[in-house]
Amino acid sequence: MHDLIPTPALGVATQTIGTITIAENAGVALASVAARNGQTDICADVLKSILGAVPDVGKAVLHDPEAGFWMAAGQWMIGAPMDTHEDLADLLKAKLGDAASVTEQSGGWVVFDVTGAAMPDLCEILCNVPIRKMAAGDVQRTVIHQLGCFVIRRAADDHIRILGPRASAGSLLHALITAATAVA
Amino acid sequence: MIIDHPLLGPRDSAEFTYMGDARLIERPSPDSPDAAAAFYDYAYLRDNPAGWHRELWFHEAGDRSWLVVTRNTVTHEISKVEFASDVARAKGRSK
Amino acid sequence: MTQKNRITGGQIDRNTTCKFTFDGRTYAGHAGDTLASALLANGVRLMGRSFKYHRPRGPMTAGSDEPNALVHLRSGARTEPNTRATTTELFDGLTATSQNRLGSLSFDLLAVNDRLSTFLTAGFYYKTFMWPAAFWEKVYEPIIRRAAGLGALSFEDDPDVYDKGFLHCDLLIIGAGPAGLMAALTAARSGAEVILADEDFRMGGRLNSETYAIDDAAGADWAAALVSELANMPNVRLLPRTTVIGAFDHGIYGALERVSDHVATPDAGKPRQILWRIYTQKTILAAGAIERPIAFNNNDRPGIMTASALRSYANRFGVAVGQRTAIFTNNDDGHRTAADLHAKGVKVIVIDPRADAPRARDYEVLAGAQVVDTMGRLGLTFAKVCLADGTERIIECGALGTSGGWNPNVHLTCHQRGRPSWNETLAAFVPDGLPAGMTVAGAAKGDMSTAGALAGGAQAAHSALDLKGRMLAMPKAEDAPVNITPFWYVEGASRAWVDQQNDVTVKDVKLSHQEGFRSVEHLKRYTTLGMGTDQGKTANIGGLAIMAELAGKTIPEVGTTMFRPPYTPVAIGAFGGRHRGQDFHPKRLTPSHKWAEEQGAVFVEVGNWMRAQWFPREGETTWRESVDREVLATRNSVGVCDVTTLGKADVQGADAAAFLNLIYCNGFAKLPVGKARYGLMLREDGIAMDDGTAARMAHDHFVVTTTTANALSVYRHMEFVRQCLVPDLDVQLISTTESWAQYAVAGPNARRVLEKIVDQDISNAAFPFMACANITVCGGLRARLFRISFSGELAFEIAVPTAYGDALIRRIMAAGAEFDITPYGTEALGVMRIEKGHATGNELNGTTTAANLGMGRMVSDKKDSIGSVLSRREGLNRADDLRAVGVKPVDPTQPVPAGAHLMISDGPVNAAHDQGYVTSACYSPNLGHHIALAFLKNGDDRIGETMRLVSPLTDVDVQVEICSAHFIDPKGERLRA
Amino acid sequence: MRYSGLRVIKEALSGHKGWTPAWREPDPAAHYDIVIIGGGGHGLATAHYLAQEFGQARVAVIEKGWIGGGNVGRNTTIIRSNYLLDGNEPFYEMSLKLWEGLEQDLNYNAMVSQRGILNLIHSDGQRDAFIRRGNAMILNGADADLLSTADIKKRYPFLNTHDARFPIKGGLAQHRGGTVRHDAVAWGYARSADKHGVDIIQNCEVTGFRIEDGVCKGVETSRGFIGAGKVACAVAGNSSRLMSLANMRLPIESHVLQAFVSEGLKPVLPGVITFGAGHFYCSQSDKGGLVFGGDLDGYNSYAQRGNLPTVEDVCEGAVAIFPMLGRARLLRMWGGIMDMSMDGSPIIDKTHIDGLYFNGGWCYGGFKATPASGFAFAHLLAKDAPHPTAAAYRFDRFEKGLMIDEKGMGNQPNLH
Repeated sequence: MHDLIPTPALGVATQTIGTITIAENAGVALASVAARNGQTDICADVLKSILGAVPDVGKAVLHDPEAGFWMAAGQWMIGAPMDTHEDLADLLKAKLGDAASVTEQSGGWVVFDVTGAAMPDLCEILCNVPIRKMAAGDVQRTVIHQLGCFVIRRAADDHIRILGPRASAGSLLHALITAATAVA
Repeated sequence: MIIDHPLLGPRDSAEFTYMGDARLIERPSPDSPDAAAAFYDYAYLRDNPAGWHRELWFHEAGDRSWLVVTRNTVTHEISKVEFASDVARAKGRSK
Repeated sequence: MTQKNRITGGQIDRNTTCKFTFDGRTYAGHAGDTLASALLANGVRLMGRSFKYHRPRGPMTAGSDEPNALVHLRSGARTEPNTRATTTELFDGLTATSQNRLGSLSFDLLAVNDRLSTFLTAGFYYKTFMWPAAFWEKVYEPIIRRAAGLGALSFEDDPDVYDKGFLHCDLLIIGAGPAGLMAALTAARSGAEVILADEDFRMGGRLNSETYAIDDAAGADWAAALVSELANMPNVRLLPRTTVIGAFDHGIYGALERVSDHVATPDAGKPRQILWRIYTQKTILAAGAIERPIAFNNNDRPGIMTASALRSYANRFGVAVGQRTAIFTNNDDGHRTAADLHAKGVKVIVIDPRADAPRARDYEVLAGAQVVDTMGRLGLTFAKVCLADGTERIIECGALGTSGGWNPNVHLTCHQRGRPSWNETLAAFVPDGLPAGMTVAGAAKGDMSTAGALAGGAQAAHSALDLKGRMLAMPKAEDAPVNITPFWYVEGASRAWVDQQNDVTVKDVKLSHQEGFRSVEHLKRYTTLGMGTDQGKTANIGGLAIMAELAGKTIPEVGTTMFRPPYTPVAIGAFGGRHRGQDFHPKRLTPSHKWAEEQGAVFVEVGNWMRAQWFPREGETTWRESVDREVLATRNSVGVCDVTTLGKADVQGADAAAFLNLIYCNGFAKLPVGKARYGLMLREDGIAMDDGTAARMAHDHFVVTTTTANALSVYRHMEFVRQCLVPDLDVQLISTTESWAQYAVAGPNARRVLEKIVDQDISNAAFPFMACANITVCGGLRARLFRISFSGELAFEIAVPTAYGDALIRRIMAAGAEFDITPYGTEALGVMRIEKGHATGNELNGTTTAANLGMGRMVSDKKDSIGSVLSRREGLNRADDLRAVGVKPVDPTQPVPAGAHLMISDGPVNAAHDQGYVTSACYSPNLGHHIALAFLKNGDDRIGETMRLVSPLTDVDVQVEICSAHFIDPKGERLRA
Repeated sequence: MRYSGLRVIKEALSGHKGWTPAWREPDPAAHYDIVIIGGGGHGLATAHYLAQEFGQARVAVIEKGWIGGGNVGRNTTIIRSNYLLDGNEPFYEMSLKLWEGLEQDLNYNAMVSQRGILNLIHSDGQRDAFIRRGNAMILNGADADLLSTADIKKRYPFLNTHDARFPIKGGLAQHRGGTVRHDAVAWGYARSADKHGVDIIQNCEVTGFRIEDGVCKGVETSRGFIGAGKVACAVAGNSSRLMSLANMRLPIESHVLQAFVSEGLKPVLPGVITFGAGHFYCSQSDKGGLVFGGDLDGYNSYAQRGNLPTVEDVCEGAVAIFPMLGRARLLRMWGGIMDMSMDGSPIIDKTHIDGLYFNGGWCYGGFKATPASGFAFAHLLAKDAPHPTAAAYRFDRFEKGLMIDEKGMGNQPNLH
């Protein structure tokens, strides 16, 4: 077992601004799955066995412990708790074999959980998603302060999860806090 | 502008990157005897119509798909949106 | 100072008094006032000076169409020039000052321009100021520039912040007058998502300025009740103080919400304004109509305004602009103003050019009469009237209301180049050629009566949302028909203002016609008609009408009024939003950033990345000292550099190799697993696009790297090829740039350092030059290792999942301590690659071919690859083509700066004899002198030639020797060691 | 009639009765030696130089709308010759020299104002490239000056030199650059051409070319056939539309470029400033409006209007580099149709059809080129040989691989 200690993108404490809470979530392992030519069905079966269902276009399957969402035609992002699934990509590749191309994504993203009554107001000045129309499990890739992000509407009505590029975690958090302050 | 993505529905064109004439799908064969002339035409000459125009947009901030959008260059009205890969296959670009 | 013109009534809150200052004097007004209404209440009519002649001016309107009453609002860094007093919501502590004056407002030295006006006619400046030529910039123009302009910026940074947001709805309603409110109610009750936006701080539109009733309530009260009903509906979003500024493609509207402009300063962290992008299915434009003035001599004095403005000030704000007031109108609506004012105890007289003007019982109506001139230096005192019988009469008045009829507010209908059409009955342009999804209702459409507006609004919502079922019952309201006889200007008038802000008079329009500037576009551009901050909302039509008369054409034949976004001027800060200062673009930090900060690294912007440029050490005084040390330490022992910023992509699938074979001009089909290869990508036009390495981790898996700068565009290009050119190849792409932390470990001791970290055998035999593999480090952490070298030394690039990047750099430093491992930044990286003759962005500048770079033979003719065909064009393969070469100074103390041009050593120095240029240069601490890479005509055959390197821009002129671009280890023995 | 200060005074004192139309409104004749299609800056300049420099009198300019209604009436009025490549720099420098004598040449004050242009530098690579460019300018006889950040701070104290995301690291200045009153350029050339006998025919739209066995004999128009010895097309923005009437496809796409003007303000900016780390450039007109712009919207368009994302992108650049501009108000936005060519450089050349000549592909550099474009096109029409400074602007350069690509963006027009 190796002895290197991972560091979170920011490692900042949860912040509360008005009714809004912004928490960095460093506990998510991620891997993308892209079906090889003509292998979509096999991928679907495997994903179904893992998640209970295959994430549909623009949707997530909020399954436990693994969850996943649609990225593109024949492509999905799978997530799971880091402490139990750090080798998520290998696990998936083992199940999928030559049916899919699997790529580890854990390092690529910073994850923020944003909750609170004013969450929709915050979204309205952050990104072009129809947040008030979105239901639990809806996912939209969008742009926040010029950063390509995924916005996932979680189970609770006032909860979104934002996946953004890890290298810009600081800028993204800054944008979230500024927006929260403006709508608080 | 709003581009009605075949899978994702209406999305702001700001999420896309534009490339131009969808004829760029029809890359000539490098083996044909007139390849030089064909590639010159392919790379440089454009119909550039004032009216309906089939053009390539890349959903950079979306699903990373290339789309063929049929758009009126005078009114900006959009009448059709297709996956470029489907168009390419229809043009016989399967391997 | 008492509010001497304050009268009873109106929708101001008399219990809340707001103190404010104008030009240093303190006044009192009430909540619900505008700056203009409060000043008028205090008897202040003079509020500004005109653009060109510096004529004394007061408000002409009570709204956003105001051309005259422009002031500096607030002070210091928060100064807002050109702010309309007529729309500025009064707040306690407001400060305003007058603008565009030299001296005081009442004694403006530049008013001399008015005396000279006969010389300063339209376009006079095109005809003079030409001699002597040099005088233009030095003498004439500075004077003109100082006199021109209106308000002034503070020359301090804007201290406020702005937000930009997105709203989505089924129906956007623009304007909360009778039509808009009725449309909103209809839509809201149907359950649709509705946004109702109005530029005013009080919704209700004209209803707030009128006296007539709706059902049994006063119009204003009816509106207030309806607004509060809408406010309580969950599917309705009311946006007061919000101006819809533009109608853009496909139902996207821009709207500016003034969140904090009605308070002294915004709360901490709160925006001053928000720019909303509203995405809507359908839109109803209910923006009302704008009353237009009549042109007569000296029709611009303070106290002269549109009749409807007088009505607004009296009915809504409780202000009588003048105790004695004259109304000059060509239509019945003007008489309504007279009646309202009379009812409020103002002494009124009506001048109506129509012989059959309606009579009134309680006040005088002069039918068939016209106002021919006015008097009063800083404000109206008398009006001269020509009666029906031709005799003249002087009328004393402090206010004069003019009504030339009403123009439907078509502004937003023109934003997608719709052209309004002429309506004879209204003698006005009405909407035509609407943006898709937009319908127009109420006065904006030409339904001028209240009843018409109410019904029209409801009907518009009904059809916009395609509602079934019955329409709402309409309340009772006045339904007077429009009765107007077009009357634009008084015969013989010359100094009669058409565009008051830009000082365009009837005389100027006539001159424009006389000199052949007869189309509406020529008229506008030659006279500047309608080019002011009000975009000619009250002026354009008058200019058109006069031109039509002169040209013997109809108004539509001369042209139509065209408007462009924004509807009213918008603070540039609002469009900029938060993208200011450090937040202009997001920052991208490398995995070793925190560690590098601890080392005191100096960082540099590389695109959005922040990269360590060098790592200064105690006692080093110049950057060169640090960089030289980093280079020498790396070449002599070992150095480490964060190269995470290089673009990375996973290319997987059964056809991955075939795909790369198409992408790169050199071959990849036969690259064995476990090997990496340098690859050069061409654009389809045969020019080099990018370079990097592709490492084959498995038969169906490559890791591709790109330059930092081109990561995005190369990925896009690869997706284009994959989806558009070879849609059925089995290949999948995904960017992994940020997923892996990657470090270059370079130098003779690089292997010794990594052997302490990598779990596998990396001896030269087991892991030779250009090897690659999935490995583990530190006892089992998954990692990737590449034996590639940018520095020219024995080097590896090692990658781990980003979360371990910080730990790995610390571990590498610890492992390297015994070899005095040295972190190096982008500068040392640059020096070493120049010493080695590697190309980067300065060489791959979008105009260079593989041949220019000395890689011509890499372009395989045995296979198809992007760009190969067009790379063979004659122009890209000339005998004297540029070739990459090395350059060193003959005198080793001399620099060989980048950007300098190469000349034949004894030849003339000019463009005709230009032989090439230096792309990259540095000081080489290994060679002890400056070196450079250059592109030189026919360079391959000129090695050893002495040339002249000149940079006249920076006063450089040195003798140099052309040499190989590989200054260090040309045979490449070090990197294979 | 000759314009002068004296004349203005004389007319003023006599009630401005004596001013005559700036140009006649003639009906088209049956035949001209040369018919120029397009009453914009380039077409009118071509007519002026044909008549004045090359002694061609039987010339007509036909315009489908009103003269000066195209890009010459909707640009950001900047003039400069800060180009890099041999194919361009001598041409634009000739243009700048012609600007410098324009008023005296035309007896019309177009307010050519050489208050300088400054390109800001934000990185070392950018500095290297600008030094190479500045040297190329000087080697071609133009002026260039490398400014330090301190110099810039002194000239423009309100630029963001304190907390810029991309710090200003210097700038390349051309002090002879500046601005011109754009409408006046069209009017001045028109008035002068008219004085030399050129017929300027407005509201006359070309509906086709009459081409008989490979030779162009004239143009069909909304006002009938007009015969011509030579037909010269100068309709930038609509080049593809027009040339398609001759069955030609061009290496050109039409794109919308938006421009913006602020409310009138007291003097802020003496010259032109270009932000090097975003899409924003700005100058201030004599009327006081800040005239600014940025990048193309990026998609093919003939609509002469753009959309919000580009407006925002430009204004973000504005407040990033000029923090005080936040409180200045944007008054008006508009769009022009740009002939975006495949290498970012123009074409002034004969076509494969005898008697049919073409001038276009100006991208958004057309305004500053107006005098040289007119002069070089007139030279080509009169002498049937390209002007030396425009010799590289050939149709066949793409086929031959002789592109003139200042930006190095290749065959993607919206990136130039």
